[in-house]
Amino acid sequence: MMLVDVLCAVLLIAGAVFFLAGTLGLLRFPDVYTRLHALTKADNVGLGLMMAGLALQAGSWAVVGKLLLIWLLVLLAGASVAHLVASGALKRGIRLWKR
Amino acid sequence: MQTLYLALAVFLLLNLGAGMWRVLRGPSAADRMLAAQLFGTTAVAILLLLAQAHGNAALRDVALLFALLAAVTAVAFVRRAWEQGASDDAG
Amino acid sequence: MSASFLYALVGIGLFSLSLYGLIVHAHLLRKILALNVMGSSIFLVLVALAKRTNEAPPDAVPHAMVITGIVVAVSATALALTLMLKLTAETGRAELPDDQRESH
Amino acid sequence: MEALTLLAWMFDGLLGLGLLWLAWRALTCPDLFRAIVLFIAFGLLMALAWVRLDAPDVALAEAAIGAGLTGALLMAALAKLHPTETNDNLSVQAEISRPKGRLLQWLPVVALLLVSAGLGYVVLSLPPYVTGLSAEVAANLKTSGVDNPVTAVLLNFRGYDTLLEMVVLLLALLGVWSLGGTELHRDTAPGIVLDTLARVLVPLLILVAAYLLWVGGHAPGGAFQAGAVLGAAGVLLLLAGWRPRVGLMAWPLRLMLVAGPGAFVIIAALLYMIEGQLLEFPTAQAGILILVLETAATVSIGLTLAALFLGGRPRNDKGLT
Repeated sequence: MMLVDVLCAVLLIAGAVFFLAGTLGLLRFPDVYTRLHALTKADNVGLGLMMAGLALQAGSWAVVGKLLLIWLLVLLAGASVAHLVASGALKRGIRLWKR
Repeated sequence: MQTLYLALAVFLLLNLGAGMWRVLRGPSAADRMLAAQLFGTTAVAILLLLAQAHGNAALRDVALLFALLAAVTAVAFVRRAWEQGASDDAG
Repeated sequence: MSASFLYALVGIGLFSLSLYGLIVHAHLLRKILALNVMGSSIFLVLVALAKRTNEAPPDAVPHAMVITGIVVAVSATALALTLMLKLTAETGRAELPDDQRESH
Repeated sequence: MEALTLLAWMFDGLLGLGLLWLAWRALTCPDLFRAIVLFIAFGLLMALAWVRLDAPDVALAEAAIGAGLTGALLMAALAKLHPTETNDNLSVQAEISRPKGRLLQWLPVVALLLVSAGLGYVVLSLPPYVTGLSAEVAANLKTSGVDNPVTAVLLNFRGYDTLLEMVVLLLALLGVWSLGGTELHRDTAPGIVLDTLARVLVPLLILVAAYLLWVGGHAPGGAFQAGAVLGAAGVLLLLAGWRPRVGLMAWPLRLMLVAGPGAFVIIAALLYMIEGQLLEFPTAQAGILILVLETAATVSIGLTLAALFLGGRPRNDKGLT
C-alpha cells in the first residue's frame, strides 16, 4: 500500500466519522436549532474530508475540479437551507431549547 | 481500496437508515425536512464512493445534480408549506 | 441468483405494496403517491431485467423507455395534483365521491 | 474478491429493504407531510438503485426529477390543500380508511400476496442471461450519429416514441391550464439569502443543463435529463418570487413550449420530402439533426415542467392571458 492510499483511507474514514456524528446529533439533540448545527457539520466537514480523500485518487485535475464544485454546491445549499429553516422556525415561534 | 470504498458506502447507507428515525419521529415538520437534507448529502457521498469503486465517471454527474438540487425541495418547503400556509388565510 | 433478480423482486414487492395503497386509501394525495411508487416499481423491474446481459453493457432500450417514463410520470403527477386541488375546491373533500352514499 | 462480493450484496440487500420499508411507511403513515418526505427519500434511494443496475442515464433523470421537481410539486400541493391547517407540526392528518369487516380487510392482502407470488415466480423462471435488443443497438450504433446507446435509442431508433412523449408532456400542461388560471402577482419577498441562492444556482443549473445536453451524445446525459434540470431552475426562480413579464407569457412562452415537438415534426416532414421516410436520419447528418432536436426538446421540456409547477394558465391581475 502506498502512502497516498493510506492518507486517502484516513481521510475517508474521518469523513465517515463526521457523517456518523451528524446522524447522532440529528437523533440525540434536543431542538431543531441544535439539530441544524449537527447537520451542517456532516455537510461541511464530513463531505469535505471525503472529497479530500477521493481527490487524492482522482487521477486528473478535471475530476478534482468537479469534486470541489460538488462540495462547494453542497456547502452553499446547506448554509442557505440552515438559514432559511432556522429563521422560519423562529418566525413560527418554535422555542429555543434551554437546559 | 475497492473494499474500503464499498464498505464505507454500506456504512453510509446504514447511517441513512438511522436518520430515518428522525423523519418518523419529527416532532416538527422542519425536523423531518432536515433529515431529508442529510439524506441528500449522504447520497452525494455514496455516489462519489461508488464512482471511484466502479470507475464510472458518469456517477459524479449524478452526484453533481444532487448537490445542485439539494436546496430546491427545502426551499419549496420553507416558501410554500411554511410561509404560504400562514399567509394564504387572508386571500 | 444475481443482483438483477434481487432488484426485480424488490420491484414486485413495491408493486404489490403500492397496489394495496391505491385500493385501500381514500385520500387522493395518497392515491397519487401510491401511483408514483407503482410507476417506480415497474421501472425497477424493467431496468433490473435489462441487466441480464452477462458482463456486456445492459440493454439500452428499457433504459430509454424508463427515462421518458420518469419525465412523463412527473408531468402526470402535476396534472393529478391540480385535479385533486380543483376537486377539493369544489367539494371540500380530497376524496372521490362514494357511489353508495351519493346515490340515495 | 470475496469481501468485495459480500459487501456488494450487503449494499444491494440494504438498498432493497430500504426501498420496501420507505414505500410501506410512505403509504401507511397517517400524516401526509411525513408521507411526502418519506416519498422524497424513496426517490433518492431509487437513484442509488439505478446506479447499482448500471443505468447512469436513468439515475441522472431520477436525480434531476426526484430531487428538484417532485418534492416541490408535492409541497406546493399540500400547502394549497390545507391552507389554514398548517400549524407548527404541519401534520395534516388524513385518517387511513379501513373497510368494514374482517373478510373485506384481508381479502386485498391475500389477493396481493398471490399476485406477488405469481409475479415473483414468473421473474425467477426467466432465463438468467439474455442479450435482449442490446446486440441490435450495438450493431446499428455506428449509423445513429451518436455514441451513447440510450441517446441513439431515444432520438434515432425510437424517434416516433420520443415525439409522442413530448406531446404527452404538452397535453399534461394543457390539462392543467384548462382547469383555471393562476395570478402572476409576486410572492412574498424572498429575503437576501434565498435571492442570492437563486442568483448563484440558476445560472449554474442552466450551464449544467447545457453540459448534459452536449455530453448525452457520447456519455450518460441527454435531452430529458437536461430538460429536467432546466425545469428545476425554473422552479427555483418561481420559488424565489421571480415572475416573467406578462408580455413574455403570451405567444413567446407558447412558441417555446411547442418548439420540441414542432422541431420533430418539421424535421420529419423535411426528411419525408427529401428521403421519402419520416424520421429516418441520413447517417452523415444524423449527429447534427439529433443535436438540433435535443436542444429544442430540452427547452420545451424545461419550460413545460416549470409551467406545471406554476400550476395554472398564467394571467396577470387584470385577467388577461
